[in-house]
Amino acid sequence: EEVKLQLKWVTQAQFAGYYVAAEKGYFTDEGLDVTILPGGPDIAPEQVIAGGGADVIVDWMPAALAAREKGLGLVNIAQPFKHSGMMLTCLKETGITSPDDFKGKTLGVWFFGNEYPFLSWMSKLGIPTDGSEGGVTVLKQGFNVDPLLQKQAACISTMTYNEYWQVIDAGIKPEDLVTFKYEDEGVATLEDGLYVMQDRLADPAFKETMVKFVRAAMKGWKYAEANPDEAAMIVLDNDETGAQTELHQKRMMGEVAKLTAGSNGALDPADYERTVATLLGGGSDPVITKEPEGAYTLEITDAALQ
Amino acid sequence: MNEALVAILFWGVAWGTNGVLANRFPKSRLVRAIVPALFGVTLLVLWQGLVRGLEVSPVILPAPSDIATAIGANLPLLWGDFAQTILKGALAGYLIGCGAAVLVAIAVDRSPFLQRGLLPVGNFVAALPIVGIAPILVMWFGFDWQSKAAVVVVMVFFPVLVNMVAGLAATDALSRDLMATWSASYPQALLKLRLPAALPFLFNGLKIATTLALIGAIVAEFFGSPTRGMGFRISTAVGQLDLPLVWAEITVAALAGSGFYGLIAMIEKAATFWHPSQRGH
Amino acid sequence: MRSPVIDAKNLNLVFETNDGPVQALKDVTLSIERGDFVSFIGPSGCGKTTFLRCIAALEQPTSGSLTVNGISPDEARKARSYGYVFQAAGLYPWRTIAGNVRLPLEIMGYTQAEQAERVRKVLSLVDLEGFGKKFPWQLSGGMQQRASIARALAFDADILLMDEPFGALDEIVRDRLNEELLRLWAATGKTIGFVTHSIPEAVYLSTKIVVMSPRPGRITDVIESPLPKERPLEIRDSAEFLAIAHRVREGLRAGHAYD
Amino acid sequence: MRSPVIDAKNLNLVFETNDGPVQALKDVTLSIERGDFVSFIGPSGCGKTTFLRCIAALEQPTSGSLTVNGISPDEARKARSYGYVFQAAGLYPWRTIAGNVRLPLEIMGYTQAEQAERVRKVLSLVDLEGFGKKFPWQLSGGMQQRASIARALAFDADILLMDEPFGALDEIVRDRLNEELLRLWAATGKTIGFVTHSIPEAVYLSTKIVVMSPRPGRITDVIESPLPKERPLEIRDSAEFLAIAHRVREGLRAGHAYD
Amino acid sequence: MKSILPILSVLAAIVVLWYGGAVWLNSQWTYDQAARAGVEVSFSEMVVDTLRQDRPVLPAPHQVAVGLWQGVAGQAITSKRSLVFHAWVTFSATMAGFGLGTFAGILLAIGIVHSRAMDMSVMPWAIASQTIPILAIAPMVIVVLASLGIKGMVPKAIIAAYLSFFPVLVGMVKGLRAPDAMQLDLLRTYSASQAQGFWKLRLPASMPYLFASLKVGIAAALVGTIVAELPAGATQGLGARLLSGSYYGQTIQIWSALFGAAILAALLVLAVGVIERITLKAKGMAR
Ligand SMILES: Nc1ncnc2c1ncn2[C@@H]1O[C@H](COP(=O)(O)OP(=O)(O)OP(=O)(O)O)[C@@H](O)[C@H]1O
Ligand SMILES: Nc1ncnc2c1ncn2[C@@H]1O[C@H](COP(=O)(O)OP(=O)(O)OP(=O)(O)O)[C@@H](O)[C@H]1O
Ligand SMILES: Cc1ncc(C[n+]2csc(CCO)c2C)c(N)n1
Ligand SMILES: [Mg+2]
Ligand SMILES: [Mg+2]
Repeated sequence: EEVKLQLKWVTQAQFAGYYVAAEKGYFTDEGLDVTILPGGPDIAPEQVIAGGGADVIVDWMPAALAAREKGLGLVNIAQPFKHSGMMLTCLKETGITSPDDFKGKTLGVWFFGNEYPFLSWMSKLGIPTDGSEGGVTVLKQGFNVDPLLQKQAACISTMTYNEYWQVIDAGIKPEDLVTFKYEDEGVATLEDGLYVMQDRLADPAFKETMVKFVRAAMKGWKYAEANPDEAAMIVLDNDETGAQTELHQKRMMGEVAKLTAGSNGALDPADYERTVATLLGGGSDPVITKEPEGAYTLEITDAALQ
Repeated sequence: MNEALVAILFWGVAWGTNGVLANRFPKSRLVRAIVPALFGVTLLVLWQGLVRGLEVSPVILPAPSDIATAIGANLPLLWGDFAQTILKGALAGYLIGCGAAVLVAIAVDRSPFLQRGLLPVGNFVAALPIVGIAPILVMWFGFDWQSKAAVVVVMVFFPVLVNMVAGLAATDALSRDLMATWSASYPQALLKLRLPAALPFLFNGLKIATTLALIGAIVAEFFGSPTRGMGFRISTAVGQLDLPLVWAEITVAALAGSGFYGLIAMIEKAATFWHPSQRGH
Repeated sequence: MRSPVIDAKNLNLVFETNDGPVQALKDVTLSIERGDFVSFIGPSGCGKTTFLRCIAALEQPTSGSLTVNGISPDEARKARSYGYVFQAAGLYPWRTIAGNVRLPLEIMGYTQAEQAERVRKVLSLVDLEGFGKKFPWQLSGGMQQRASIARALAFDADILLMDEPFGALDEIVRDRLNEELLRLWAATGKTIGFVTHSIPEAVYLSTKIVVMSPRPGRITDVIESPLPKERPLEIRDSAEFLAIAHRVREGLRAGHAYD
Repeated sequence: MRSPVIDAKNLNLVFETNDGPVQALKDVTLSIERGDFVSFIGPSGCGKTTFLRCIAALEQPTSGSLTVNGISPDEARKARSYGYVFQAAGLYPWRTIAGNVRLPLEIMGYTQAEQAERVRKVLSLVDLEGFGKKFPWQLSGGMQQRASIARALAFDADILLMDEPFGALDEIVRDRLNEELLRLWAATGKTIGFVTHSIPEAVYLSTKIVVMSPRPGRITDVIESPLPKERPLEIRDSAEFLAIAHRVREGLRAGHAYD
Repeated sequence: MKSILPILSVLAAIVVLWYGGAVWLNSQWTYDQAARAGVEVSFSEMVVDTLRQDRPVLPAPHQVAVGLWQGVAGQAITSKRSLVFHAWVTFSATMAGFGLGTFAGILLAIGIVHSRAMDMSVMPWAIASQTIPILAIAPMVIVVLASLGIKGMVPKAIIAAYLSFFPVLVGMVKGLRAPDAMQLDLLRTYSASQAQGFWKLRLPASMPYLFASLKVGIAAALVGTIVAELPAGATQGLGARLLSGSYYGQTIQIWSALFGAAILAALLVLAVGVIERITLKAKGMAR
């Protein structure tokens, strides 16, 4: 049975579980032939799966729910990431110590579907993002951390496992930085879940395949958590650009392990409710306008983890 | 399926009509406007028919009618993006880039040393892909329109330079001999012979540069921008699966580009009326 | 003693082409005095154009010496000594006929008023009064050629070089322009180098007729005309005239002897 | 009774230009019989080229009727009735001289062997034997013009239209080509339309001389030549010849009367 | 050969300016770092530091040269870290796209020159097509094609073709219309067929235009391929190299890939130039 998995981003330790499952033969043990498709800044996994280019995708829940409201029936079948790794990283020298200091500053934000948690947070804080008085100036942040290093922005979006370390590697010491984790601010949303098209779940055979897939993938994740260095090397072997470095991937694996640690793969409905509440609470510009229905199913993980 | 068949039928009929119109009344202004319009309508009908007929998902490719609706619903947004990307980024970059290219071309033409040295190196630099240059220029010139203008400058500079240098060299031997017998000074020969003779080439470059300017300004926004602009909107809207809005922006870009191109072509027509290619065969 | 205006000694010019060198001029020695009217006549390809181009510093001889007014052709060019009518009209397509004729005047810094006056005068001289505002491609071949003659006459060059200027004109206009040219020459004392294929024209106009022959291009005869400076058209029926014409024709025929 | 090959009735042609219409041909009525040799002579800009172009279906008359061999010029063109020598040589720069002459033969589907044979023959006819392998820009103006004549003679067109073909040639070559042309004409019975500015040439060659005058372009005189078909060069000194030449000259002069 | 000295001088000037720019642009970081560490740097220390940063704003020429050298010679050319490997991937897609684009461009140009209906209707839309920011829709094109089962090199080649057909089309239309009125009239008097007119007049007359636009076209095809490589899952090719360098702010890697791409482009254009010279010489059009 062939399964195509579309990642949300390029090959890196963020997706170690899937690469480990492939490398260690967990997929083949289940009788699956899995192709892992790396993503990139211009790849919308939702679009790929809508076009039939993938059977299952890795996506962030805000983006998946927004797509669902647009009529694309995405359903969460598993949630390997328990925690959110997103944060805002600021230079201490800008004088920012708490979210109250954001006003009048320039903040770097990822768009392309990654902006939803930020917008929710700002509306919760009551800070306008449209450039009006007493608000923040939002920059569409590019691929890297340069805006911070070059002081074009006071804060930029970073992941605990990736961009933050690039700032550190660039030579800025942790004590020169101030970070705001979305989780600590109470606006965390679920990241890196597995999503499939709702209509295909009606097919028992497909369901069965997904059960096998999730079971093998979670086995991969747990192995990666336990053997972070080996997992990082597997990721490195699968990076076709040849651009990733060992140091960075090993460290990333260590951080990612912290985020996957609390999850056996099953989505915790409480986490889901919190995410939905955050997204709905988005003041004047909510990310989603109404409570989604049927946006997740526990059937797959229930079957996979029994 | 039905819609697709109707669309294909329409295509056949329109093609025939165009053939008849173009050959019967080749000189009529009306026909000159109708024929391309009919062709465009055909493309749209075909698109609409195929998308609807084959039930293509709107997150993959929206139908023209959806795009039209999106345009109608987002006029102020589209205008703001247009002003940011085209009026500020593309236009400023176009003017600076083309102006600089013409001046450098004259310097290059004046000095054979520069011509031999700068042109090959220039060709090499021109071959640097924009996707590589854009992030660097965004890094240098900041997030706002200035960096977009810088990308446009880099993109339009060499096509215009190369064309202008070719144009300055394009005078025929007889024309140059005439200037020599009058012992015209360099500025005189430049003003009265080489510049006019270079105009057809220059306009070639200027026309190519119009489309490049648009692409450059839009693409540069992918690599960092304030929260407005056509490139910003396109990439954000793709992320939000708002494909009709994406295509609305693309429509605006295509309209602006064609208009820009048409404007330059009109100026060309007025300025190089004497050239055989403008006098028609 | 008058010093020669144009003085060529053992001039050679070889074009390098992809299938071997072509000797366009071989051992050309000729001296032209101030105020001379020299015609060049010879089969096509014998180097007439090439020689005129050497005089005007548009071509560099391979060997030999050439001076104009005692200085090099290039210095003479810089001193704006030449008016040149090329074998093809060579009008600038972006300028009207009047604009084309005005061009050398603009370059040489004549005043606006004088420019207008001179343009008017020379256009009427070549019978193109109403055509000043037309563009070159709207004129017939002969009219274009006349415009280019007007352009060379518009300013006061010492030396007028004309490469088959009247080739595309009918006999009547040609006769008229021949007379005009003689009048102009008498009035200004210009030195004129003139390429033509018409034997009567050469004899009628010139004080000196240079007969050339091809492969390689060289001078086979130089005839000093005994005709008076004052020349009515009827002179063409005189015995003297016919004698010179005969000599030219014989020289030409000899040049064709190779076949 | 012979039917006319070319029959023009009340032909008018008006060019629309940016500063108003130009009447290039006005009420031109002319009929040319099979085997005629017709010369057109007239001041530059009188419409000679334009009329030839109408005959060859290269220009569309504004009004009037024109038939060639009883059919429309365009049909005659499709039947490959024309050999045309243009006022400028118009050689294709990417073909050698031989390649240029071969072009019409290729198009009309002659065999390789016949192509080679004909190219050789016509090149020698115009005195360009050694030059087959050169490219046009390596030849002088006159040589290019001869190559273009060779090109028109290479195939067997019914009607030969020649626009100042010998304008850039010297008298000797011109005389020779005149004789050759008469011989060719006698041998093939072609109908020839010939534009020239030379009165002797027109009289020497033609069975019919058409004198035109400009602004607007119209026919002012049509002279049927009483000269015999057999014409040695010496005929040019005969009284008959001189009488015709005189009449042509008067016609031309009248055309210039406006100034 | 005469060109060597001028090119070298221009290069030297660029390198000097470049070093100056590197010092100027990178100094901010050096001073910032010193300030954070609470130390003073002298001017000479600053200059030295700016030329050997890990993430310079503008890498110094020698850093790029080293990066290029390691990318080309530092690995087996089959290695994923070898620039030669990535350049080869890009090159093959470029050639496929260039072939496709040139073919389409010439075909359309022939149609436009010979059919009035096509002339009137196609040209305006061909122009409009180029104002669509292909980079913006390339990801969607890839997705659409992938959903049709078209993958690998073909989508890249299609995007490359899309960018390269236009210059070829414009140049060929101009070239096929380059013959002057007299040259065309001549063929009319022979009553030559359209095909004969094409082969014997229009095509040879268009050669210089064709080659000029082929040079633009092949460079455009390369840009198209690189653009297409960005969203193609960022795996192989110079475009992927560029982008992955971008994610991690590795300026030296970006610049090496950039120069790799430019060198590839220069070689491609050079190759077209050589073919041009050979062809024109055979046609007697090179003087
Ligand atoms: N640029 C050139 N390259 C090679 N050969 C040339 C060039 N220009 C002229 N020639 C050759 O030099 C010779 C003399 O040419 P030139 O143009 O001076 O002849 P001409 O006497 O003016 O002839 P015509 O009366 O036909 O104009 C010819 O054989 C010609 O082929
Ligand atoms: N394409 C054109 N557009 C406008 N006017 C034209 C055009 N072609 C010719 N004419 C005009 O038509 C008239 C006749 O031109 P034509 O070329 O037939 O003269 P011609 O008798 O051949 O003169 P020549 O002896 O100088 O070659 C001229 O007044 C000319 O200005
Ligand atoms: C254009 C752009 N979008 C997002 C990111 C940030 N990013 C890096 S990894 C990751 C997690 C994906 O699951 C995200 C959001 C970026 N750097 N550039
Ligand atoms: Mg000559
Ligand atoms: Mg004419």
